[in-house]
Amino acid sequence: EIKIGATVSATGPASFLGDPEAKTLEMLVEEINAAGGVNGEPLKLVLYDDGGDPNKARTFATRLVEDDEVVAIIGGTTTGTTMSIIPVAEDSEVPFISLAGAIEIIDPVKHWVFKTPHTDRMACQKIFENMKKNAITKIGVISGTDGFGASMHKQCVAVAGDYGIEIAADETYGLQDADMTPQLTNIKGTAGVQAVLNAGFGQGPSIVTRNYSQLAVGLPLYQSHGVASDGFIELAGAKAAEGVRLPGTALLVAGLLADGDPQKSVVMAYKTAYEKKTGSAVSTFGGYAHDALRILVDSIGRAGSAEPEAIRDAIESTSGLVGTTGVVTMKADDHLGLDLSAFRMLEIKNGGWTIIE
Amino acid sequence: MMRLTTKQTTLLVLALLIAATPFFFPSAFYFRVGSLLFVNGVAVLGIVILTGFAGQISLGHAGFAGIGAYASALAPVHLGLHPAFAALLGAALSAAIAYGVGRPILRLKGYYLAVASLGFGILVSMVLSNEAWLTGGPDGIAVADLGLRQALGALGLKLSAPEFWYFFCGLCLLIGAWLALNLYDSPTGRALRALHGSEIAASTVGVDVARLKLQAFVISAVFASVSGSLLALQNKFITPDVAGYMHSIELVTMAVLGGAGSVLGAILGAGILTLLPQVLTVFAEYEQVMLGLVMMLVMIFLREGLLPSLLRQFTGRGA
Amino acid sequence: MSLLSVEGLGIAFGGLKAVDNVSFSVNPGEIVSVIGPNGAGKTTLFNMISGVYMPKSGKVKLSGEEVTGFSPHLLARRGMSRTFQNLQIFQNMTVLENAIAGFHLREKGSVFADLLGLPASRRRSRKAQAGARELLARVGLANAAELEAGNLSYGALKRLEIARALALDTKVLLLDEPAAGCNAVETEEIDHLIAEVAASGVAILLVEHDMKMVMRISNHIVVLDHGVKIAEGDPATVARNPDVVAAYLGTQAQEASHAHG
Amino acid sequence: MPELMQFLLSGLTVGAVYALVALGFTIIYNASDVVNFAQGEFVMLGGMITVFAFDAGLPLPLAALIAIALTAAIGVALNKLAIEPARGAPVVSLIIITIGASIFIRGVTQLVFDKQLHRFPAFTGDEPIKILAATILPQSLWVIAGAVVVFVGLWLFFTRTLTGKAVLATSNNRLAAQLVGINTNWVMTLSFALSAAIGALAGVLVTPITLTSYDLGIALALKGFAAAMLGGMGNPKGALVGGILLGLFEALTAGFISSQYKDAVAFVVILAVLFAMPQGLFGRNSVNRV
Amino acid sequence: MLTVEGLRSRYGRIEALHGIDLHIDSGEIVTIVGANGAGKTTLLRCLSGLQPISAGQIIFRGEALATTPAYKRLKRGLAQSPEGRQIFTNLTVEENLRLGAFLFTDDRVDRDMENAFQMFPILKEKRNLAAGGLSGGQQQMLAIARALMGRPSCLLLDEPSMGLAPILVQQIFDVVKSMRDLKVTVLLVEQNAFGALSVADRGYVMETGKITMEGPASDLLADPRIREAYLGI
Ligand SMILES: Nc1ncnc2c1ncn2[C@@H]1O[C@H](COP(=O)(O)OP(=O)(O)OP(=O)(O)O)[C@@H](O)[C@H]1O
Ligand SMILES: Nc1ncnc2c1ncn2[C@@H]1O[C@H](COP(=O)(O)OP(=O)(O)OP(=O)(O)O)[C@@H](O)[C@H]1O
Ligand SMILES: CC(C)C[C@H](N)C(=O)O
Ligand SMILES: [Mg+2]
Ligand SMILES: [Mg+2]
Repeated sequence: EIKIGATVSATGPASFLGDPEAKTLEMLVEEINAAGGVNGEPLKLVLYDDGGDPNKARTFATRLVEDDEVVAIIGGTTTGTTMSIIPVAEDSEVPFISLAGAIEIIDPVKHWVFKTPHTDRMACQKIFENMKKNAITKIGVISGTDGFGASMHKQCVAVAGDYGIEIAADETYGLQDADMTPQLTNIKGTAGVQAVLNAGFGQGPSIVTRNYSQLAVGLPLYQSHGVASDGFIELAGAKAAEGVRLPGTALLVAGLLADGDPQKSVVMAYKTAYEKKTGSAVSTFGGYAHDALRILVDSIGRAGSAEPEAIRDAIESTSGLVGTTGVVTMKADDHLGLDLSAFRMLEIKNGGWTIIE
Repeated sequence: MMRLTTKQTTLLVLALLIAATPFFFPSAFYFRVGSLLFVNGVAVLGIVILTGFAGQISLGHAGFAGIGAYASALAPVHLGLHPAFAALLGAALSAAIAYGVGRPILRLKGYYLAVASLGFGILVSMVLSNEAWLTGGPDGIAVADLGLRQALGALGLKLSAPEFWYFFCGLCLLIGAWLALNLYDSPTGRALRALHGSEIAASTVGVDVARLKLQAFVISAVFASVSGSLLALQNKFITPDVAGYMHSIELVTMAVLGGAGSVLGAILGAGILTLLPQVLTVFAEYEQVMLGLVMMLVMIFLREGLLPSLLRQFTGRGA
Repeated sequence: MSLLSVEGLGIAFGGLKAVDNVSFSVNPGEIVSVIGPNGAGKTTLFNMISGVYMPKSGKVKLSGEEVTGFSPHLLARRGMSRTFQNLQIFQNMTVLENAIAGFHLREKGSVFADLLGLPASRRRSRKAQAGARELLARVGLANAAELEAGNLSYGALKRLEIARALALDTKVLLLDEPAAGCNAVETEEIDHLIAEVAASGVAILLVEHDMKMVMRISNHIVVLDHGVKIAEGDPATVARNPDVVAAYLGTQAQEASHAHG
Repeated sequence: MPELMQFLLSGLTVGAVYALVALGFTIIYNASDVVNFAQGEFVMLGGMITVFAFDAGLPLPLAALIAIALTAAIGVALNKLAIEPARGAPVVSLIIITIGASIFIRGVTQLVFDKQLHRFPAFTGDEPIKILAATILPQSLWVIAGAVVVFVGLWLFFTRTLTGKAVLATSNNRLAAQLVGINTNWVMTLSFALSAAIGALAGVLVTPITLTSYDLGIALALKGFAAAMLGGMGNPKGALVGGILLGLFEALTAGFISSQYKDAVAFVVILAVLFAMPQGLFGRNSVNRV
Repeated sequence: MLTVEGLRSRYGRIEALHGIDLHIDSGEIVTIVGANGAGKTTLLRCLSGLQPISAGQIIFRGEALATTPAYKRLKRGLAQSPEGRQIFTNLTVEENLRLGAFLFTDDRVDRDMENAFQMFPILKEKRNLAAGGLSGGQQQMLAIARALMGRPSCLLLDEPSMGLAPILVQQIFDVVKSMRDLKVTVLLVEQNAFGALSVADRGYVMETGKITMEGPASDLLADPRIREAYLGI
């Protein structure tokens, strides 16, 4: 039996990220065990819910290594929880694959730490690339004050110059705010703004989108990968969401992928299984957990051993592994293993996603 | 007198528990839980003094924990202070801020005080998460190592990190409990409890009510601050959640659950709310349901808080 | 010089002049009673003197020093203490602790000494405790010392308040209906206690509706009605004053007071 | 200044949401001095139950009615099973019970429903209404109207009806209330039912704007609590005015000063108000003679 | 009308009433005198259902009351003006009185209120003010008037004369006397034993939770033990 550990935010403010993550992990472990396990041994998943509290996450991480004696940890739904798990993983020398966005997690590279989602910096780059293509040079930014929003905001500010983009208006909102029209009014009133970028997850972006349409801002609206789920269109309302662009993963547009697309079979398989099992739509976030577990299982298989050190080395040499986010190839100086091409630029048209590249 | 006083008994029980339970720990993880319990206990002792003794409700005490925690994180980096002194600086800063904030808000009573202190706590956590250039923002910031463990190691007392923090925080809790117990039965403690009963009567016997409330507020802020520092130092990483209102409410809940007026009771309360999530994880998605249920049941059946109610059952009178 | 003097004191609530231009003074060792119908303004007068209410007009002087509107704890430091018509007991403390609280000014030291449990702090506490026990014995509550104060009957609480008020180095003592809720015999005990305290040089201001008691122990009586002083003088004079009889005493009570006057 | 108008409309929308939550607090508070920390969960339940009933195919009005009725029933259950058995407990203990209840309700909700965000369509469409170069969504008008109606209802209840007085009497002096023949348990039950129903109604009205999910209650309750304190706890007028003012502070700060610190500014204003008026804007200074 | 048999009651572990037996006939005025802490208030609390009883019986108009909740006892006709007055401080004087008649909605409520105002004119003056602002004696009047608003057939008064000016003490005892004409039974607990025994038909003496003496009021008034212990004569 191989014990792997996970601590995700299945409840609390990031629960709509953590919940599909938890369900995905449980589902996949069941699947893998049904298919004979790894190296002939069954997997045992020890799963904790840290409620989004970094302090709790750290305690559970300690529990996973000290008490449950797992060989690897998946988890850290948010950057905050991830950052507080990292010292535990590093101290006790257990490989750790994070599901959070911020680039700090893997930059600088930490020996025992990996992650699956694109970094927030990559999301900014992807968006700015698209803006550049559309000759947009001056934008307004509105971001959530939560960890994800703040971190992405910081990265976007840092790379905007690379794309010749000026951030002319900069606003924020709280995670649970009910109305963002004042902020959007200010952005709308800023001279020369050609597009608006919203960095955030949760209900905020839906409300931003609705307010955006209410105010008839009329400029292209870019959202982040933090809202990449079908639920977003439903929550924002198809009419308001029309024309919203964002960098997303293949998972979201599984049906639209070209038949030759290497990711097609993987995402379709996951999507079908998840939706059958849980009765709810797949989300990008569950996909992050999917990829993390796949990477881990693949590595344990290649390592032929369940020793943490061996697993870590194997993770670092992951190559060409097809996941929902993209095709992962890790290196000693790249513990993410994805590039911008793994992101797809999506636009909402007629209430559904389309690939615009 | 041959008989131990309540104070001595409480301290003895506490010291024995801290020293003896590690013998029953199946793994190092339990040291971690223990040390968290003690960290929470220290903050809750502050609530005991403020709420249990003086009857003033604060829903913003996590703000002071935040100040202590971030002082420990930032002072070593920006001022070059040793983390230990950074923690002391945090305590001093908390005391100073409590003094400044306490003056206006302690004129308020009951829920009005609660909401004012809540506002203060939210202010602190907002600054911590918005001023990312200094604090690292909502995703937190790394904290330097205290270094005491290594120093002890050099002296021949080798402890693992969880062990070290268990005993170190345990010691801090013991000191905190000693201070709180001293206070309880002292002139100041009596005056605090008196103004809890009737502010007017207290002032007619010469209690400077405003000043005394402020003293209690400052003392309890220092307890919270130290607790925040201990948390930051042992986690080596801290996020603004430490200052969040959920944490404030949690602290008050711990105190009331165990018995806000009783030192040992409140520590017990801290213990329950610290251990419960660990125990309840076995219920997986039922965890929240169980947690809520336990809280309600305790308060329904032990309405004055665990310890005082149990003592009343056994001895026929309160603690 | 009189210990407590009140000059032209007045206050209003809404439109109501609860106390209007009242003056009098109390000397050491003297018992001055304030009587008057319900709502005459006696308690309000006490509240102004003891710093609970800020007077709208007039002055309060303690030993010649003006202390108008000083907060109660400052007055306590100058030797004023009082009891309350509506009991103000520290319900969450024991009877003994309630009495010890009365010694606050004498036992308090630095907070740090208290936090650290320094011997000096404990010594002061012990002294206060001894004093408190003595006082409880004096008001007949020695046996109740360890009880929670909330468990006492009304009359017992009344006496506990008196004990607490006596704890300080009191120079001026304000008693608001100390005998309410006590029967004739208990009232007499309180009588003696008050007389004893006065004899030790304390200036006592007393509000009481028990005319037997008032007539028996007062040196001087001030009569209020609708916030205004309508009469004053020694007990016998006041009791004969027709205005006082009409507004306050009624005929029956007058008889009673004659019987004992 | 078209911005100002937009900020005001935004403030009014958000303020009406807070006001509705704050109004929900008043009844239980008036009956028992307890601030019911599960009030936010009532709001959440109103939204969530409507969502799921609506998704199950029921017409929206019926779904909303069911949600309000069910939530009221849950309020009654909370009183009967948790508050009443703890009769005589200190107010803080009762508050902790309501905190426990809020966690419990959240836990059950995520089990029965899910942890995702939800909404249902606005009652009368999403076509923005133009007011002086600014816009407001029709649903905001529903929320504002709802707040006003609930306010008027509560105000009449507390000033004009004997039952309303009985509620006030119960918190003021429970012992005396029993002596004059008031069934204080029944008053508590009624209060929980009404508070829960008002909370659920709030949830029904605001969900198209704020969205809902199992843990939305905490944030709303917090703001509603702050609003109620600003206005003066227990007074419906205070809840309405406090809520709207809070919303306006936030919107104006976000618009003119800093969106990052809008909550902070709102709290600073509350502190300033309480400094001048320690009982809030309309709170009564309870007279207790000594 | 009211019979109490072997009534015991305790606060936590301490028993305050050790088996009280007493009876009051219809229309009678009965007084209880006793020292501080004798248990008089506790007894009245038991009668009104505010205090649990551990043994014994309370029979009121032929029905056992032991399990009747407090709020229902007024409907049966049992009203109390409690110790410490217990008025609704945050409500106005008029609201206090109106709540005294909580059980009734007929026209008589207004008449009763007028009567109350006639009895205590000061209350009329203050009818729209918060009752908490009243002076001690005024609150006492309000408490008594509120109890009368409940149209009791049996009135329990716990030290009604406390804090009242002498002229009003007379009046209170007159009110008590007038209950006889209204066929209202009265149980009067008083420290003013002289006044109480002067208006009462019968009296009981209570000492530390027990009844130690009983008899016609005039006998008790003349009893030297009583005169010494309670009247101070
Ligand atoms: N805080 C207050 N608010 C409103 N009215 C008040 C207040 N304090 C006193 N009053 C009014 O002032 C008048 C005087 O009250 P006070 O309590 O001084 O009377 P008193 O002489 O002590 O009467 P009693 O003998 O009944 O105790 C009363 O009519 C009372 O209603
Ligand atoms: N809440 C309580 N908790 C515990 N003991 C109590 C409580 N209330 C009263 N007692 C005790 O019960 C006994 C009877 O008290 P009670 O109040 O009935 O006396 P009482 O005859 O009304 O006295 P008083 O004349 O002083 O009002 C006393 O010994 C008292 O200490
Ligand atoms: C959208 C995701 C990349 C968000 C991520 N889990 C975070 O909070 O950091
Ligand atoms: Mg008075
Ligand atoms: Mg009594």
